[in-house]
Amino acid sequence: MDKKDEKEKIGVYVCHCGTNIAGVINVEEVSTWAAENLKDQGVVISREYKFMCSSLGQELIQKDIKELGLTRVVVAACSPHLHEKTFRNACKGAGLNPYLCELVSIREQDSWVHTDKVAATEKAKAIISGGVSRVVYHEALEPLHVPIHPATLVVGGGIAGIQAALEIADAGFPVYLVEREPSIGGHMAQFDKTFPTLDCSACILTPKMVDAGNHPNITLLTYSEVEKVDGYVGSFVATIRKRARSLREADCTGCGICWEKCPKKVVDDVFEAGMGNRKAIYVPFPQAVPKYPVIDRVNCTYYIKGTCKACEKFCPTNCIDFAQQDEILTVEVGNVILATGWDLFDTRRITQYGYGRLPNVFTSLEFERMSNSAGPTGGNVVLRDGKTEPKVVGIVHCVGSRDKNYNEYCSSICCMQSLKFAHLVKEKTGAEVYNFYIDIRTPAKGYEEFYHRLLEEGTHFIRGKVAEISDATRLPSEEGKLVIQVEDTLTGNQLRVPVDMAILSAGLEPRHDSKALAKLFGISCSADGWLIERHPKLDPIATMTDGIYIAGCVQGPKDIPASVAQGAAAAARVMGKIQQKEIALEPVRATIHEEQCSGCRICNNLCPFNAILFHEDRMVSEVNPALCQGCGTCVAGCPAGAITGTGFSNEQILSQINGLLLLNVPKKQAVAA
Amino acid sequence: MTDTITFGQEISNLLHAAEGEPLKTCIQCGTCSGTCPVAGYMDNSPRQIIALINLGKKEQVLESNTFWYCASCYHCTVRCPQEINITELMYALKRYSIWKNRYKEGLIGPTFSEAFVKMIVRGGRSFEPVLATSYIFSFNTREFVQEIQGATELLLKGRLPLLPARIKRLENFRRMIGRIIPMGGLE
Amino acid sequence: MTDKPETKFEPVIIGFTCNWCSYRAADMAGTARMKYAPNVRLTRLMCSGRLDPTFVFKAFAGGADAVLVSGCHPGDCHYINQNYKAMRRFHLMKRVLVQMGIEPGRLKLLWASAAEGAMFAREVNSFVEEVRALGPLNWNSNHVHTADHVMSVVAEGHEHEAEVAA
Amino acid sequence: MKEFAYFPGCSLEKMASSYHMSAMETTQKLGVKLNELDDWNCCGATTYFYIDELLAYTLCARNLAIAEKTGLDVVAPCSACYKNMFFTAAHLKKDEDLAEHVNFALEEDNLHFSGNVKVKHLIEVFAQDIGPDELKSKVTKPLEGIRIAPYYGCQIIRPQKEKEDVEQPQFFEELISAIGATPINYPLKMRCCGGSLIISSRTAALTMVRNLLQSAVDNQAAVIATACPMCQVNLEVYQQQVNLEFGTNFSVPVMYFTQLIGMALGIPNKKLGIGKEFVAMAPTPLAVETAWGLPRKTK
Amino acid sequence: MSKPKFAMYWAASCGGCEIAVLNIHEKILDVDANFEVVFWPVAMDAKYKDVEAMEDGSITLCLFNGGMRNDENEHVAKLLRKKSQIMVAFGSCACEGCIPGMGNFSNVNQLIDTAFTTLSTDNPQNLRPQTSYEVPEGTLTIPTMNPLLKTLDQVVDVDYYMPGCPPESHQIAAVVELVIAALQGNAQLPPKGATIGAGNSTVCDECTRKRNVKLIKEFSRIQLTHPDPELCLLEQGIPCNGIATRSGCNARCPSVGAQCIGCYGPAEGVVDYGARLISAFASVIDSENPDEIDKILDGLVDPAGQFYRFNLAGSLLRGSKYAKNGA
Repeated sequence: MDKKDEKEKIGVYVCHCGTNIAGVINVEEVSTWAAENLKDQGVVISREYKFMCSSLGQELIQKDIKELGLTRVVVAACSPHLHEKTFRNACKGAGLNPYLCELVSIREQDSWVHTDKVAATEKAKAIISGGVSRVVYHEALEPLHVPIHPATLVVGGGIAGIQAALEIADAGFPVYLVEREPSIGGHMAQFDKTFPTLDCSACILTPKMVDAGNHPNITLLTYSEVEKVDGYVGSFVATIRKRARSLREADCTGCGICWEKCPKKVVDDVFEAGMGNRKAIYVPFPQAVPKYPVIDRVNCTYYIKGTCKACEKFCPTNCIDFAQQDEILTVEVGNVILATGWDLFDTRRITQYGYGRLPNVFTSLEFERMSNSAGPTGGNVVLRDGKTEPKVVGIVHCVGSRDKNYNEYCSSICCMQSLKFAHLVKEKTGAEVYNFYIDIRTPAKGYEEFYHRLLEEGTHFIRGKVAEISDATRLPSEEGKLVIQVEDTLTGNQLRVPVDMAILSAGLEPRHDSKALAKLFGISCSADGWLIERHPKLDPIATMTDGIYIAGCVQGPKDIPASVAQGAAAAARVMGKIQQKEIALEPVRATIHEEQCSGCRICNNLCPFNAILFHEDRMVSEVNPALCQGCGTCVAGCPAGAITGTGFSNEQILSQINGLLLLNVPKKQAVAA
Repeated sequence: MTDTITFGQEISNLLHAAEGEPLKTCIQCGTCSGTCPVAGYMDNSPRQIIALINLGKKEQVLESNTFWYCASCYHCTVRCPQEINITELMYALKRYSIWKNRYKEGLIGPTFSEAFVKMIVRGGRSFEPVLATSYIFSFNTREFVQEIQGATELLLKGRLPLLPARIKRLENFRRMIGRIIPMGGLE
Repeated sequence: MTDKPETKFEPVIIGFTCNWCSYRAADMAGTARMKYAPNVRLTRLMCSGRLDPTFVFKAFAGGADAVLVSGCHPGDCHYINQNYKAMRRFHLMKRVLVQMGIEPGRLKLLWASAAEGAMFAREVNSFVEEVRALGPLNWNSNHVHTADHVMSVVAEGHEHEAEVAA
Repeated sequence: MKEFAYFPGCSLEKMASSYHMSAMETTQKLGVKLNELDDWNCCGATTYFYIDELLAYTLCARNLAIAEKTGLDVVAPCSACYKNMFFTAAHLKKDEDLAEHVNFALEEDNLHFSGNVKVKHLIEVFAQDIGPDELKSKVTKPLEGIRIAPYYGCQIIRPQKEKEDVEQPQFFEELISAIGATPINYPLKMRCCGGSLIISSRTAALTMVRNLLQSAVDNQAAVIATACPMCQVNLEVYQQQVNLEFGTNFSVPVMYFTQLIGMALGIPNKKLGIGKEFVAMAPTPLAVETAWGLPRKTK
Repeated sequence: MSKPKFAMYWAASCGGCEIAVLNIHEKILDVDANFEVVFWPVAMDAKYKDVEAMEDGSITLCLFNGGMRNDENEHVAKLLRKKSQIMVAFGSCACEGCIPGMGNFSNVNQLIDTAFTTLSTDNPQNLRPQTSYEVPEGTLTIPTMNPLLKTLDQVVDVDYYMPGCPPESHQIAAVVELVIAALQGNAQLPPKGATIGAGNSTVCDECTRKRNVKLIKEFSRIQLTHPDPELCLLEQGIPCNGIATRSGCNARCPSVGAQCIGCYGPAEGVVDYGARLISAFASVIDSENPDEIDKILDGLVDPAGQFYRFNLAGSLLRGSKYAKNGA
């Protein structure tokens, strides 16, 4: 690579890291080598020190910057992921632009992974040579500043979304809470009791729903979906379709006469999990927020046949509006929280468990509705005939979870859910209950105690994954029952357990459309379909896209307390952002040089963040720096070489390759190439 | 560079289509045993066999009748949540046991298998009457009588061959087998 | 050929890693003190999508015996799906390298997540061995007669044309 | 006219000759040509895989290589033969090393297998290549009123090949409906008949046969239909021994599905090999009802 | 005052560049009016020794076309460099190797074998040319082939680059005008090392075809399809090099329905022309499945030929600047 005209003054600092580096690499030799051989590159000083990251080490660099007038700094120490910020700040403190400092790793990638001291020392020289060659082409950069809009978009009105919305609204910032269903509440609204304390789910959830519905800072958009998202952290613009409820909300009192009078019954496979009916005009459940019903146009007689209008006839406030159109809203927000929750694993997929074929096999959600006193059976646990109480009930754990044929992951809530079911069955019917489990996982507060309580209650626990549930009876005692076939793995016995009712504790799955959601918001989702967090341990709330956060089961299976905690945490992160009023972004960005751009449009769809805009009038493309995440794919893809990427420019990388191959070193000194 | 190879590795090496050591991923859930139609007759259930292999209990495994009872129905295999091919494992154990010439006494499986293999090597096709001699003498009297009765009836209905079938290019066929195993080993 | 042990060929390999997964896999190998061959020198890019074929060609032209390209697993890219673009370029690059007389075994694509330090170390070791077996890069003596290949394809194309015309 | 290479397998030579006869007759009637493979050898059954895997693959590969020469897909009527050949073809295609070993041996018979043969079970020819609709259109004597238990057995379905339903497949039922009979739903249709355990572990196998017969009878099956010679022998020939062993009184005819299809196509019984059964099937549906009565519980 | 001196030379090239110069029509008279042509082997008789006799720097403008295939080419290049004030690498061969540069896919022996042993050659004694041969009259010599063809700037210092195979006549006319104006003090010459007679962008800049976001499911060869005359060729799967090729030709090929093959070479600042195309073509393949990607790539019959038809001698992998054993 051609050298630049003006020579830079470069300082090289080699860290011992105690013996972490110096134990394998001859640090003194490396330092001297750099001073001698990288002179032509502009190295004017090369030092080694015990701990470069210590305040003394940093002062050493700062002193040289001031006294020797260094224009570039290369530190050879640990991974940039650990101390890049440290050394950049040190340079900044001495008046050197922080981006003119390069940290190269001779610890994680050299001394810690090699044993041959000579080879490791030579490799360290090459790494430093690469860093020096690269740093010559560094540019002084300034972080980008973007203002933050104070409003927040929360997608999903389950417990996680409600919690997040309330926290932010209570802090005084506006929130748009978007929910696909006619009411907020999510899955939690379907439950009867919640483990391990067995509080009534409605009793603890309803007040929060009402708060969210009445909050002056929360704009509730139910029966609505986000269709498009543009913009970037600080100023997103979301396009929301508010589906027609077919009534004027302003006039509706939620009196309920319309759904009483509606002649059309529909099987409710959302809220009632197919266990009960609703009308064509309906609220999903009595405590729904908002209280207004919707007309389900697919099933409404009027929309099918053109006549009926019973609801309109009886409505006391005359609010029914059959001609109502969907509304398209655009809202501007600074941050987004995604809390769209989960879908239940389709138990029909495991044919040997007989769901859908054998009537008395139930899913967990069906059982939730059945045991709910507001549910289709009035809270009675009965067989599919609607009246017979079971005498023996089998609860199958891990249905669709921990199984490579379906989902490999543990759904994490099923053990506790199954224990809860076992308790409820016993309490309501006195039946014998068998739990078939692979492992009992009760890792949170109060959970193990709940398990002990169940053991004391006399529930049977059989360790073995159920092989099949069938109606193939063999013995008189099995007559008319379902036979659960399983190995009791603790004794090695083959068991055939006859039961009246089997409950499949089905796992949680990502929403069927989670991949579309991820695409819509420009974030990543795993192969399973769970959205990917920025860091699995240290940042489970944020995503790789600035300004977009995730909470609750959209990130992975979790229980109510964890969902609430994540909702609140996401809110805290958003509020922190809003308070900053503006944010600084890393200046690693792509830029298109307009005079070189031919408008060929190769780059246009290389950007998953839609940061590249094509101007039809001028026939050139342009990068929006606030949307650009700095991956550099367009830089590599531009056939005209018209795109440059700051921080990782072609010159920097090509020059670093030269350095790594020691092509910048006088020939006789080139080592072990 | 490991000098010693564990029993689990030995068995894994015999699993032709698998990669790595699939048995290590067993979570001992018991689906295989619960599914197995013959598990009730086995002294160790398939799940227990996997546990024993993972523990390195070679003797106990070889003393077990489990794999000789496997009917190759593959029901466990299609249901295993860890996608372990348990049926192939049973095959592997049979092979291992025959190679080591170690199996539980009183089993018909091993002798029957060897007789079958020899028969094919000789003629290229299966011939039931010869085969019968490999096992019928180990039956108890009642079973023996039943088997002979059944065979007689089959013969009367024209369903038993009287002469062994042979393929045409038998010489080529034998040389072909010779390239896999030296003939002396089996003849 | 009599190779003395002390003259064992030590290949120089340039590696390109992405900032989020594969570089962190290398970090992870370090933190866990896993040992691997010192022949690979890494360059960090923000994403494997940044990988410009120029970099690879530059490394070969500058004397590297092999090039390692590493990124997040497909589906796990921190920039959504940019690693797929790297994969596509990798496939085309490989074809061009062969025509340029460079053995395809000198360019390796490795998907590594931040947790796969051990895998990273293992793969580096096996790659170094593979390259060692190939020997030093000396592509001027490896002229491939691409003409033959191309002519045969062209001939095929003409036959096809004839069919279309008929 | 569809054409296949046909690998009958050892059983069909004598023990299951009626399967062979009915297969040839029915396919011919339905416009499918089966060309018996030249000089085929035993597929090795399950037994070979017990002793030497490589040898087992070689045996199957020899047949596959012979089939490959004909350029036709190969059809096996026996489930074990089918499974062995299907997976041999799949493994050899995937594993070059294995293919090299096997082809080295095949050289002795001037053969080479390059992986270009698709292996089908005979019943797949009926279910997929002919199809129930086509079959239905050719039926002249529908078996109306006969309740047939489709018995899938093991190795047609298992192990899983792609992502097909291995627990509740329906194609056998569809074929039975196509010939005008009533397919019955019984829980053990996918369960094992015991296979070669009938020799090596007699009690276990007889119990399995007993359970299967019981399940079919409990669901009022007049006939059990099979697609495998091994299953047929275990379920039919060993019925007497089951009765002796367990004190039961089973007398259920077990027919090859091709025989039943042949009856519906109006092919004379003799050509279908009917008459070699241990338990004869009644000549008319009415007779089925009276001869065995419904339901027929034992014990 | 005598007229400024003009020279033009052809090294490894086809002569098309000379024709392009003559093709500037009446402007050629301006050349004659303003310059004294001292050396132009195609147009007039001249001897090397005449050039050798000239004073260093006495030629004002030298248009040098052709690549450095043998030692004679190099010798003349060095000679003319010494004698010329302005040395222009004229045409694709001098700039980046062009078609003769494709010889760099093979080594010298392979090239000679191809030339002397293929079916179309009548060579029953299997003779090969020798660089020197003794005859009674003395030693006969012919130039020695270079292991790799080099571009002009790999041998001598070049002042300006003028790309194209051949350079477009309207561009040549413009350059001639500019040089004349500069000599008369009416214009300024561009900085040394600049590319002259071409645009700053790529062919797409001058192409009038409609273009959209690109997603390629299949590459096809132009003779096998009927491309839409209005739409970008690359979008239709036709491997058009226009996206990466320097503008200046007025999109001559795409405008008549043929794909750009890249004779104007890389855009400003590009290190390796082929790499740009590899990256761009591959980036817009519409598949995430490795097998499917391979299938799509099968449509590119000869990728290296596609990407390096003109640039091989200037490329990273087959340019003698980089090839270790090349020079």
